[in-house]
Amino acid sequence: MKERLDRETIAMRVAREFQDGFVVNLGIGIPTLASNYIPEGRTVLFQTENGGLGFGPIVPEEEGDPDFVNASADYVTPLPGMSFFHSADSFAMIRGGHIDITVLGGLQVSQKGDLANWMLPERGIGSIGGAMDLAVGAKRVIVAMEHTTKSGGPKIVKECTYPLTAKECVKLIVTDMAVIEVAGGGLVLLEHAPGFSVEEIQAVTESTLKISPTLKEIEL
Amino acid sequence: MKERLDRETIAMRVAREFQDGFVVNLGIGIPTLASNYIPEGRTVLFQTENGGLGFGPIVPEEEGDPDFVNASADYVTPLPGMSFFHSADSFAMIRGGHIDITVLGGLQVSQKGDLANWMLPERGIGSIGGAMDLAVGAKRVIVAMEHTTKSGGPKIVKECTYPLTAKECVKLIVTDMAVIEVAGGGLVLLEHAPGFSVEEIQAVTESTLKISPTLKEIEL
Amino acid sequence: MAINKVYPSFAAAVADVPDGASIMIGGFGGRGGMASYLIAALREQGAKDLTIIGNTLGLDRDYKLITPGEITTEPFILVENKQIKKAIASFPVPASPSIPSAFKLAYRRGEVELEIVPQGTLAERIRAGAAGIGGFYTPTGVGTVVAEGKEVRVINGREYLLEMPLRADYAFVRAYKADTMGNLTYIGTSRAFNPVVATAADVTIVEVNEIVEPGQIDSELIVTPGVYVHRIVQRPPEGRR
Amino acid sequence: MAINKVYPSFAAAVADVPDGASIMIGGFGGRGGMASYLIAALREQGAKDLTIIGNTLGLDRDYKLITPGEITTEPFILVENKQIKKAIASFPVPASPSIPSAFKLAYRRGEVELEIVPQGTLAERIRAGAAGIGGFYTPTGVGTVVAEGKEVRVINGREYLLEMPLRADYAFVRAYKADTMGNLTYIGTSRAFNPVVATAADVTIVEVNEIVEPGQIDSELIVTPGVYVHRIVQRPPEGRR
Repeated sequence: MKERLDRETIAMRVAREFQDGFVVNLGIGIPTLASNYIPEGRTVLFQTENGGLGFGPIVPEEEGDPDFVNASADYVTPLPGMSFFHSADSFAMIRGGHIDITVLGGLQVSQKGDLANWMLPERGIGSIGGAMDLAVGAKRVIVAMEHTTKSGGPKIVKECTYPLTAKECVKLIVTDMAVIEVAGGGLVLLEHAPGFSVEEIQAVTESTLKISPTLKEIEL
Repeated sequence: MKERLDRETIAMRVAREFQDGFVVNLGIGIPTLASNYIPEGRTVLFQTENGGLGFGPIVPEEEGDPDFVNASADYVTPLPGMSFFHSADSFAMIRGGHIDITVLGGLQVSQKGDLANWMLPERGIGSIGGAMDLAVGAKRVIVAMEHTTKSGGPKIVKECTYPLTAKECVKLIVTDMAVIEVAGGGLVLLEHAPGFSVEEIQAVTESTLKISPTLKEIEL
Repeated sequence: MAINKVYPSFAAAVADVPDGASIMIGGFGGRGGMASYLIAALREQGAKDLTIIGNTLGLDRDYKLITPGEITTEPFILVENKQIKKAIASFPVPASPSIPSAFKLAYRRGEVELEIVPQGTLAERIRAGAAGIGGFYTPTGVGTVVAEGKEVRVINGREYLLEMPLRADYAFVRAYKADTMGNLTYIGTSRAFNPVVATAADVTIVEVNEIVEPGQIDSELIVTPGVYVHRIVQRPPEGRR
Repeated sequence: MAINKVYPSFAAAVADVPDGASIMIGGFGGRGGMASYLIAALREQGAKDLTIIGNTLGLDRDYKLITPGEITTEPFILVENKQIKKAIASFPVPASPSIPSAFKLAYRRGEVELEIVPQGTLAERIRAGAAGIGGFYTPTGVGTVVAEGKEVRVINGREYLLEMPLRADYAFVRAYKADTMGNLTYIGTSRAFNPVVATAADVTIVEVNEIVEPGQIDSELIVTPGVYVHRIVQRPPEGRR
């Protein structure tokens, strides 16, 4: 069987990176879904840049309380030990290096780990939100995205052509086809989706992929 | 009768400057005493740089609670509507211009309103505390002090010779002999203590005093 | 005199906003925490050529009708009413291109200016404005469009941008409870920019669910000390979130 | 695994402090809010060549004997024990020259270095260290000894000094209540520098009156989120203030 991973499955793979006790901030889109797949036995504290730490799973739309939301405007579950703070304190936490992992969406990632995720130039206007601060402040930046654009073009590129979010910030890319590490100024293919060959992945990746000696199928 | 004002009387005169609704921060020494003499009918909010706003009169030593103190380590009375904040927020309030009046002690004040109040050079070490931030941040700086040093020398001088707290910050000087305004780059004698002549005050003041056309005896 | 900052109506609280004023808005956008009634009152009041400083000009509820009792009223209603000259914002328009946005349309028509600012830099610039800080160096935005025209400084081997403080003539704040002296509490994630903008304006106007007497709020719960607050208006018991 | 940051003793909590470490101390000095037991434990532990960052090295209780159960134990006990190499402080010595001060004596003997910092600048430098800010401009200290060697910059016609962030290896924090995840509340004016230094150290150690389970502190009362706290020790029911 050969099928691109769906958004939930990408989120599941991302969530495997969350270590016990980690503080994690999730961007809009696929990243947010990762809060539903914390590996068993691990405690993960989710931080949201609108000013919350330690909330639980996303609440269905009809049951939500508008005073308990994440930065994607999803309703979230209050948990014991949850705390709140204002935006200046929230970004002090983010810029100050207290976030272990941030998972962001991506429009383009370069082979050096440059990230572009806030503006398609043809739209003429975009929203930065907390992405630039998270990309610069978090200890580890993971990008979760589809491997290619809607028209099939590469999103993992030699140089980003869209407006940057931050330079040399991305450490891991999780897509619907592959898991790729940014290391030593280049990209290393660590895992492939079931049924996809190295050649098939390389064909839709503008940058040249090094192949990990331990290359394997994505495990969830 | 001709007698220098005592510390309590200086503090009383200072307190007359507090307008209704003012936020006031009081330094160590005579200034702190002013919290006991708020003019009738006025509400004054006392701010203390260790992180409190809206506290009441000083509490006798034996009745105090160490969690309710001002920056001089006097016990204070908690009042309804009192709030607390940490040092960074406290000085954001101070530097940001939210203090209407600060009353500070003084070692020397120059005719331009320069203030030296934190270090006698011969001691080789001193404590700045919040004085530099208050002198720079408060809307109006009042100095309350004895008019002369213990040996009778002038404290109101042409140029400060002691290490400065801040330049050109003092607007009003209240001493045990006089009330003096700093205006137009010089000093204006507004009020004199009972029995003291202009000449007597000038004799212990290094800077030349202009005399206010409305010069009067200090009223309390 | 006892301090009492309570205003009788939203209209009275925003009546003196002049044309050309700068207004900070503390709501994050999308859900709770937006000073909805103050924004609606400002639309009625009609002041023009405003500069809005805040996270957003309107997020994914942008397209809904303004139905009191149902939805958040975000600053896009001022955009629609052609009251905005300029926005200083972090998330000016919805993330999804498929969601209509009054600001996006006005921007494309050239009717509004936009200074886009990373969210953390926006919060820090407002805090700096409140705190008497003349400017600060942040690593956020280095090597991006945000760096254009700004001083870059290397400190301990890392590049930083010099960012300048922001203040405003007015701040519109949504809080949960106020006492008559202006001490404020908030609920949950609805704090967002609210306590930050509350400290950085010449006139801070707050809408709250409940107004109580001083002493009826535990002092340890107060997030915004009353010294920062100038006008308080009580929200109707139900209404816009 | 559930997060639990509780340590069994003050000795265990400070056991790994190495010679040469930098330690921030959150207490204002003179009265409550000082992490007295942690300071006393560090004296027992004996680490040398320490840099202490905090408001004071000891105020007017400096001259009293260290009698558990009676008084605040301030950092001067580390000075007396010759553990301090340098202090970065705002109010290092008592205001009155008639009050003895261990730090003043050590300073005059040339045994300790002192970097004196205005209190607001100290708080802001620590906040900057916690917040990833590379430096900031403050009007405080312009034209004084504090300005020596620092960049002066004119911004909108006013002079400012460039001040740099401060961080430390350890922070000693006095709080009122903690949950096992490290969320903290404080009482009254005992906050002072405590919530500020709590955010700016690699290892933040807290002494509290009471330790409870997560959820037993109202989330709206939490001043220091647990993410900043690494070790928590319960104080004995009575003792040093």
